[in-house]
Amino acid sequence: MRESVASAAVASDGVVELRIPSRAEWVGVARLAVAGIASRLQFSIDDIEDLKLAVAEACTNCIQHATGSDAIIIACRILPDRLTISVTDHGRGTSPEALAPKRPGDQQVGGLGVFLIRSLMDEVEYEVDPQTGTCLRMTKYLRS
Amino acid sequence: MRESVASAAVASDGVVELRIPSRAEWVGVARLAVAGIASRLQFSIDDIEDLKLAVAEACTNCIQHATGSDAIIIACRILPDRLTISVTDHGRGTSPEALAPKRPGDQQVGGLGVFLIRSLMDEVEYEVDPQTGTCLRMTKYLRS
Amino acid sequence: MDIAVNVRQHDGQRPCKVVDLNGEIDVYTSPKVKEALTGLIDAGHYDLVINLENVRYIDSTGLGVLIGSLKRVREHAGTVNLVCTNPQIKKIFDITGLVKIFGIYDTEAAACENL
Amino acid sequence: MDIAVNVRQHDGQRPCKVVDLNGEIDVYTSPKVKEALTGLIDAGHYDLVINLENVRYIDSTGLGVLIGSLKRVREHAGTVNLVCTNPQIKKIFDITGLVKIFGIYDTEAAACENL
Ligand SMILES: Nc1ncnc2c1ncn2[C@@H]1O[C@H](COP(=O)(O)OP(=O)(O)O)[C@@H](O)[C@H]1O
Ligand SMILES: Nc1ncnc2c1ncn2[C@@H]1O[C@H](COP(=O)(O)OP(=O)(O)O)[C@@H](O)[C@H]1O
Repeated sequence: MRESVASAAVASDGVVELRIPSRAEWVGVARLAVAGIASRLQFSIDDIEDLKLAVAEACTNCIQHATGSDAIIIACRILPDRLTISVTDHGRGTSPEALAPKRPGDQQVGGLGVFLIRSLMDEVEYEVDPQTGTCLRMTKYLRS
Repeated sequence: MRESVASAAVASDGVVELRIPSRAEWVGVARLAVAGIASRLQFSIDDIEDLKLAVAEACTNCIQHATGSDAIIIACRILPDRLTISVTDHGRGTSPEALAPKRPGDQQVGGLGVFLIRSLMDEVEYEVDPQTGTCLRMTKYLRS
Repeated sequence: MDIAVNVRQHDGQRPCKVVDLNGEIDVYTSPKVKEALTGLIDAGHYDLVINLENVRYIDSTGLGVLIGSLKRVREHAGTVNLVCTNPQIKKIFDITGLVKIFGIYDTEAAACENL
Repeated sequence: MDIAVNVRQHDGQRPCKVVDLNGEIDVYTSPKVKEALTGLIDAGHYDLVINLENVRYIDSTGLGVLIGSLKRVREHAGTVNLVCTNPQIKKIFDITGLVKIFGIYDTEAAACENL
């Protein structure tokens, strides 16, 4: 029933972009939109859940840590074999160490967001500028 | 269970914006996003269905009639008592008569889209520029 | 956001084809519905019952496909009846005045009997 | 995209409060969950069973609330057991290593008995 539109979308350079206020109540809308996009692309139900969680964690970090940013831009680039999602804010950035891959500490209340993003996505890349904000680019490949 | 966030969102001048390629396969994502936004704002299930259909009809018209436009921009402005959604393309515009309020003809295959939009929304306004495209602004009030 | 189409033979007083639609009918999925209905009509089936009970959403492109099919079967003295219970979808047939041109029934049995 | 919280008393071998969560736990809804759990702990209830069977989604803020509650009840020799059958949510407890610090059970009965 689900038909792949990935190849068609490439021809028109498919980018779906969502811009939400940097507020907790809109993260659910981002999750819904990403779930819709991913299901169009024939991702499995498990992969769709991974994508939803990774995007939500990225948005949550923008809301909680990107001081001074009032909006979050979520851009989904559709390629035949993968979906690349960038999550960008224009707030105060953090140090590269905060975003580096590491295992979460035992019984620590925070520090799970970046770890989950890195665990759930195939490729994860942060671009941080203390002045202009943080851009997280993450990719998940379609399993065939 | 659903809590209104309208008043909070106004403070931050709540605008949620979605940009999709002008292609049939992405209209479903626009519907999902609009449904998510409307449910956050305590619209009834009936009103949410109306909003989904109005936005989908607007997107369908961009895809079918806005020659030369490759994207559709859907901007949702959240106010305490209403949701205003604009749907904008950058294609060839039509004549104002095509968009004027009128009853659909009997057994006519087309011509239902604008009629449905006008029936389902409380306020509907078209701004047409043959060069720069069409902007449809439509509003639904929260019933209290 | 997709549609599934399934066609069954109904052998009643007046035999007909029953078309089950399951999902959402919009600008993306309506070509698939149109293809199925056109196929049936081209094969000489002019009495159709379209079951919309599992359709959660329909827009003007979906309505256009139904209207187009009705016009074609009427050229052959056939008819299209619909099965529809979803209030939101009924409302759309109401608003557009299509209640006056389609026979719309609450059950498949009624839709088949009243062809 | 919302959460409903319901608290029940369970009178077993070891009495406890059972907290039913229904919906999605994210950055928007987790304050409501935290408030409910904090309220119980403040009122002296240190043995908690949190039923996640009707939770369709949980993110790191939700996990943080659960971890925070566990730490607080442990200060009073209490514990938090979880009921969870959803594979996607189990996977998140796995990935994060939280399976090692929470008792996670397939049924509410098992979660209550093993406090
Ligand atoms: N968009 C962002 N802007 C600024 N800082 C960020 C951003 N995303 C992550 N960080 C930093 O990375 C750290 C780790 O994030 P995370 O793993 O999600 O844990 P937590 O949010 O619980 O601290 C945060 O504490 C924050 O300092
Ligand atoms: N975004 C748009 N760009 C250009 N023309 C439009 C647009 N929206 C509507 N129109 C015009 O308005 C007419 C009426 O639209 P509608 O009521 O949806 O019926 P239909 O799409 O079936 O023709 C269309 O035929 C088209 O000429």
